[in-house]
Amino acid sequence: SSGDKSKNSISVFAAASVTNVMTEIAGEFKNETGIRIQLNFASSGILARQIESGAGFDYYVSASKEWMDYLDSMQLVNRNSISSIAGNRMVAIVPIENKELFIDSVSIVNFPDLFKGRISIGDPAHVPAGKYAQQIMSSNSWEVKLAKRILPAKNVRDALFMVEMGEVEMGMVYSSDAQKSKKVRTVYEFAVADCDPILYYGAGKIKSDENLKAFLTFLEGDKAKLIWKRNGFKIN
Amino acid sequence: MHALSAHLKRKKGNFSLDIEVDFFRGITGVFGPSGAGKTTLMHLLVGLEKPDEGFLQIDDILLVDTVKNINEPARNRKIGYVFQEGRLFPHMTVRKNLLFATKYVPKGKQVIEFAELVNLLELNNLLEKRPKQLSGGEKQRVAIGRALLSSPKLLLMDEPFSSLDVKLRRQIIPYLIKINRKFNIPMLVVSHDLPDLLSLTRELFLLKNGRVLGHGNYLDLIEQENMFDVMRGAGLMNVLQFKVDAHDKENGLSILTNKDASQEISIEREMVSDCCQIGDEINVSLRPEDISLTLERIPNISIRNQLPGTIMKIIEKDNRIYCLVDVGFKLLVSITHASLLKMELTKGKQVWCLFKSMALQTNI
Amino acid sequence: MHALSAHLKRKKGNFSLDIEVDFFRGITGVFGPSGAGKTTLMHLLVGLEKPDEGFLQIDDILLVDTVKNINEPARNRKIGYVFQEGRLFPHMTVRKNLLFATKYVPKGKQVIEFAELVNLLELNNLLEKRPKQLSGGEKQRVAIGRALLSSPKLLLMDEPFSSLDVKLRRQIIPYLIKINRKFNIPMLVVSHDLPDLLSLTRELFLLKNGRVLGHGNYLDLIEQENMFDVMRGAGLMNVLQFKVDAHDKENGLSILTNKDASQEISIEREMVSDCCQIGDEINVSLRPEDISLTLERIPNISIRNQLPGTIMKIIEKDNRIYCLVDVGFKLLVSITHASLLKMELTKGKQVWCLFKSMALQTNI
Amino acid sequence: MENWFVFSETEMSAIGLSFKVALWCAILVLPMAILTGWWLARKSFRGKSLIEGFVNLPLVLPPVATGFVLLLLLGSKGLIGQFIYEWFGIRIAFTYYAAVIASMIVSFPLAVRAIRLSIEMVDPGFEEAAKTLGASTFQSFVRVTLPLALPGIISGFVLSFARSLGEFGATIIFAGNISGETQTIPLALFNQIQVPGMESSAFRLLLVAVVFSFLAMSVSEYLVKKLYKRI
Amino acid sequence: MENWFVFSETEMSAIGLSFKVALWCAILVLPMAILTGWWLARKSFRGKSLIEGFVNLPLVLPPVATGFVLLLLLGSKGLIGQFIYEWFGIRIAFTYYAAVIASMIVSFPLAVRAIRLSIEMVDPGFEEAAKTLGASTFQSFVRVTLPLALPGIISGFVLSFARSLGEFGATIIFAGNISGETQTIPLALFNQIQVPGMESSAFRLLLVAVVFSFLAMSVSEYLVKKLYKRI
Ligand SMILES: Nc1ncnc2c1ncn2[C@@H]1O[C@H](COP(=O)(O)OP(=O)(O)OP(=O)(O)O)[C@@H](O)[C@H]1O
Ligand SMILES: Nc1ncnc2c1ncn2[C@@H]1O[C@H](COP(=O)(O)OP(=O)(O)OP(=O)(O)O)[C@@H](O)[C@H]1O
Ligand code: MOO
Ligand SMILES: [Mg+2]
Ligand SMILES: [Mg+2]
Repeated sequence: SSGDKSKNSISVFAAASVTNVMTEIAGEFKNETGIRIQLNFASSGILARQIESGAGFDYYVSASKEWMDYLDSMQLVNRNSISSIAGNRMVAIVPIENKELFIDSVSIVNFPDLFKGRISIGDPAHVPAGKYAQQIMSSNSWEVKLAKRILPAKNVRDALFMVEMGEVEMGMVYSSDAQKSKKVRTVYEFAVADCDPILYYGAGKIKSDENLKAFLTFLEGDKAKLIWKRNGFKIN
Repeated sequence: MHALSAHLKRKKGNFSLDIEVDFFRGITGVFGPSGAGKTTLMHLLVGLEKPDEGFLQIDDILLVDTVKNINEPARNRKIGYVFQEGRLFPHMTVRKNLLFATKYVPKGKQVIEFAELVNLLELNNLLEKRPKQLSGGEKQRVAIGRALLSSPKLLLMDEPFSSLDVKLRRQIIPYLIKINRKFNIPMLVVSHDLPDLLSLTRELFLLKNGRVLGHGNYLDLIEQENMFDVMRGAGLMNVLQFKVDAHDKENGLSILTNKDASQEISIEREMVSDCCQIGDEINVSLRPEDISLTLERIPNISIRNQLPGTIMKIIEKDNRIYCLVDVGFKLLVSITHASLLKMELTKGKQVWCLFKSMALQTNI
Repeated sequence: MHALSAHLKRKKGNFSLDIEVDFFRGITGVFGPSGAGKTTLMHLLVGLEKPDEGFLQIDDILLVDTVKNINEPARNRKIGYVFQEGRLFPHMTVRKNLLFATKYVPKGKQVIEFAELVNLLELNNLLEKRPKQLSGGEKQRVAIGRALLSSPKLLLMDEPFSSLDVKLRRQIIPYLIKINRKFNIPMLVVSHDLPDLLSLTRELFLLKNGRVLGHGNYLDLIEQENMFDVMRGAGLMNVLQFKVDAHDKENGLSILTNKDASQEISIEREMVSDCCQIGDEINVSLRPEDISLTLERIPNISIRNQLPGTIMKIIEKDNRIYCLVDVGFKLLVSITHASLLKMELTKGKQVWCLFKSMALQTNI
Repeated sequence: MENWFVFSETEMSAIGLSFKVALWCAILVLPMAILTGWWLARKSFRGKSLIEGFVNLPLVLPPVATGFVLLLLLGSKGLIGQFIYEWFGIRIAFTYYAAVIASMIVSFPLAVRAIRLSIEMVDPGFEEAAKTLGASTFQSFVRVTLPLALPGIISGFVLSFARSLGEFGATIIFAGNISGETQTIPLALFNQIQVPGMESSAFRLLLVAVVFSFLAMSVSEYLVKKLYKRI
Repeated sequence: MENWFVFSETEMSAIGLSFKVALWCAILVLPMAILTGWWLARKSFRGKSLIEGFVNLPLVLPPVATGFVLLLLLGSKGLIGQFIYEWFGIRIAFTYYAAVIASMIVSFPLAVRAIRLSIEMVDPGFEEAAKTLGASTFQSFVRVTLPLALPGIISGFVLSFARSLGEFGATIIFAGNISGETQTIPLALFNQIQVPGMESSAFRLLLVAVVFSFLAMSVSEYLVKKLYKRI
């Protein structure tokens, strides 16, 4: 659609959780190259299905490997361009009102007993952050104790919101999100090894062009990396 | 006792109503040309419109007073109202329409019996029908019945007979008179049909352009020029009160005597059939056109009623002459100008009033 | 030529209609008791209901035929219809209601002029009002006007006069007669008021229980026992055709002569004022109760019309006697049984028929 | 998913829940909508369009926003919810009741509008007639206006039911997406759409929603027809 | 975001877009809804409740599902969309038009229901009268029934407008969330909610939606009143 309508713009489909980063990148990119970026934010799955249905895009940012593989299997993205562009960490958060709880690498073992009530995570069925949260639970054998206390949210943002609202006593979200919120307090950052690597993947469309190449170059540049970092993401 | 007294003002567009009334307990006929404000008056009385100014008092209870800011809602006024347009509930059968109000009548206060009413209004075969399935006249009868079954303290009817054939009219009118007498329910009946009204009552309330033109006994009203004019077009009528004296079965006649006069007047019996027994008081109406004047008694004529009297007043309207003749009671007679000249009629002259017993209409 | 011929069958609930008719180009009065099927017949003719069986032909054009599966929609039938309940469009002013149909009348085919109609129906002050702001009688006049302005080939009216006062009735009836004559529009007029109908026409169509009871000239119909019964309750009437012979201005009388008889009959002039000039043909109605019988001519009486004749038939109904007297034309006279006996009236006897010129009603 | 017509347990529970939530929603919304509809139809007062706007808010707001507002009001730390929690120890959010409430709020303006419209179109002359026969405002409303406005009432009921069947945004926020408790058909559908390869399951659920819709319409159509014929 | 009342460019464009989409949606839905409403109100035919069910489908389906169905039908690889693309070279999905279409589909059943209801409540006697005066079915509908059903028509318009303002699910799927082109208020709201700390911006957008809603209600209330008084 938009990609081929106006020559000097590219269309980026990006997972909703990177809204801020991509918006800032788009601004910088325009300043630098004069090329406008049309952003389309939704969940990674919805974006994948839109692409599958013929949506015109130039670059796709997914929060999960599965959806990237899904598109790749249908040859809708350029396999060579697939790369992980940023990482994240999972953290445990509590409402800001909760000033008592502190967790260290020792007490974390009894994590389920450290709080009462429910814990909000992304829905493990389809939200990547939820899947990571579940992996962390199972690798620490908290599953049984927490099974009935999980409140699955339709995305990470909602999981965070539940903690902000005090509807739950605990939440497991991305550190990038937790850092932005003034209503929650991060009480623990989970070990990298507790779950699959938390990575955002990007890929270009099959037929590359000048504009897309410029964008790929910009993404690898320092300016882009700084933006990711500023927003709480990890760059390797 | 006044059944109703009111002074009501109301403006609607370029029409304005300003009426002062006192109604007594009987039946009052409300009469006036199209657009006179008859329906508007009914709405004010029943509580569907609010007067801009004025008061309304029924049975000495103040229902409306714009100064004191009193305005009793319609449902508390206990006024039965037959709408000009019927307004039957379309989702209910005739039976349910009729019985609608009975829920709001306290036990034992129901004055009119359902079965009796259904019989009288010939609604037996219609009870399970819905208003949409009724003919115009059938609807009108149901509307009358519905209002009667609400056991009202006062009954207002707006053109209740307009779609009824003469047979049904003749049947319902005596019934209304009976109800008025038996239960002492005052009634206001709007009609553009003066003969119909007069067969119900002699008490008339004349409206024109939103103002009271006159109010009182019909015979008193027609003596006044301006009211005479209004009523003339609608059909003038003599209404007389008689007592049933005897039945002459062989000839099919009833012998009636007037209270005031000592004259014997024969009246056709057929009309009076069940309703009148010897000693009953009945109302009889007679059109001025149906009375002839002669200077002497005439034998060998099919006109059986011949009453001597004196001309009290001669009213000349266009080419028509009305003579008010005192034959013991007052009779209005209409004759042509030619007859007036030929017979040299003047005020004070002795004449005979001739009318066929056939021309007499009884209304109980 | 038949204006309309039809055979229609229709069942609604426990009511069934089965009617065969031929209407000529004049005005036909449709008469019958409440619930007889008059409105149903109108709906079938106008196309708002479909017959279960039958056909309908107007001006030799087949509009409905259930066998041939023809059913012309209402809008193509060009039949003007005045509904019993008015059905004015509530969202339009009176003017727009009146002019609604004019869009569908081809240019130059508009037979009735707007201004003339508005004048006649006294609608001048109402043109910008909406139906809700009209009184009952006002609504009815607008409905009549709306149907007339659709320039129909046939006009049906269902109780068009029920809320009109006598003055307006007297004004509209001659107008309808004029329209019928001038534009040759046949009309069917439903009414429960026989005198009203008879002042419009002598051609009657009698309905009862969904069946045709009779159809034809009024005087022919009343000679048949069963129809006599139906009409009697509604008010029998003599309707006579006269020619205006001269005006006696001094006495305020018009001298009329009957076509058939050579009798001179004087008739009051007031009623005829503008509408009748010397040489005009007019209809005059006269109630049987208003005619007296004598055995000889009577001098010195206010009854100016005295016609000699022969009793042709004596009809006895309950205690009332009806004599059909040939005075050059047929006159129906009602007398009491007592008079019959006293005057020894029999078929063939010579009598005088007396009636006041006052009792004559003219309808153009 | 071998057999296309065997529903998984999750699916069955979503279907049952959806039906229950929708029915309760419609039943509970109806009386309130009738009252509000009548009020808006028959009374005229200052600030009426303010009330109107307020009633219609859930229609204009994206359901997700409505869900957030509900959470802010009725959550256990919410403006009202905190008191409910303190005094009765009841948590509303993320329960079956929350699903019903979310549906109700979202359906309410639709039901009100249908009912109000039909009440407005009933000739007030009939109510007047009832009053002259001694009925109170309430009685004449119940005995005369309400039956005459029946098509609108049924419409209001069906609209609430249908809207509730399709409700997603407000429910997922306020009631959560808890299988067996608050996961109605739309929520289950959403989950399946988010996962590659679950298309057939999603289609089956869609089909159930469609069948529900057709059934609801048929029944209401039939009722309206039957009741209308009598008028 | 220093000044609470200064809208960012993205916000302004979302507001303008929302208004434009909602207006077009209401304008385009109206004639179709009138036709369908009249058809359902006045005709009775076999399979009527099937049609009814079909018309109401977008009400029962979660909007996200509706969005997918639209994508499957009108996407450039969709059942119908592929032909449109092949023959006319037009892509519908992910454009401004897609946003309008998504809104239309979702509002359609609401508008139809309001209009149908009000047409049903107009006494067919008036249409009959018009026909005896020579008007065709269409003319009597336009000159008599339609003006008498006006409250329902206005209601239908306002409902479409309002529903469109709140439309999220179908739009984000079928039209995408493209700033300046398809990003209406609800979608912009979604973006802001995705990022913690953007609440104030979200609230301002919500407020705009609310004001829109109140305005729409006031105007329609006023229109109905003014037009109704004349009846
Ligand atoms: N809402 C209104 N606005 C303006 N004028 C009105 C309104 N309602 C009634 N009128 C006028 O008031 C006058 C009186 O109306 P009303 O209905 O009381 O007459 P009526 O005496 O009952 O006549 P009818 O015998 O024809 O029924 C009429 O001329 C009518 O046009
Ligand atoms: N839909 C219907 N279902 C059943 N019966 C009906 C239906 N419509 C009319 N009827 C009956 O058919 C009969 C004839 O009705 P119609 O309206 O034709 O009478 P009418 O002669 O016009 O009477 P009126 O002078 O009282 O208006 C009535 O007895 C009425 O109850
Ligand atoms: O970025 Mo996601 O797919 O909304 O968790
Ligand atoms: Mg009136
Ligand atoms: Mg009739």
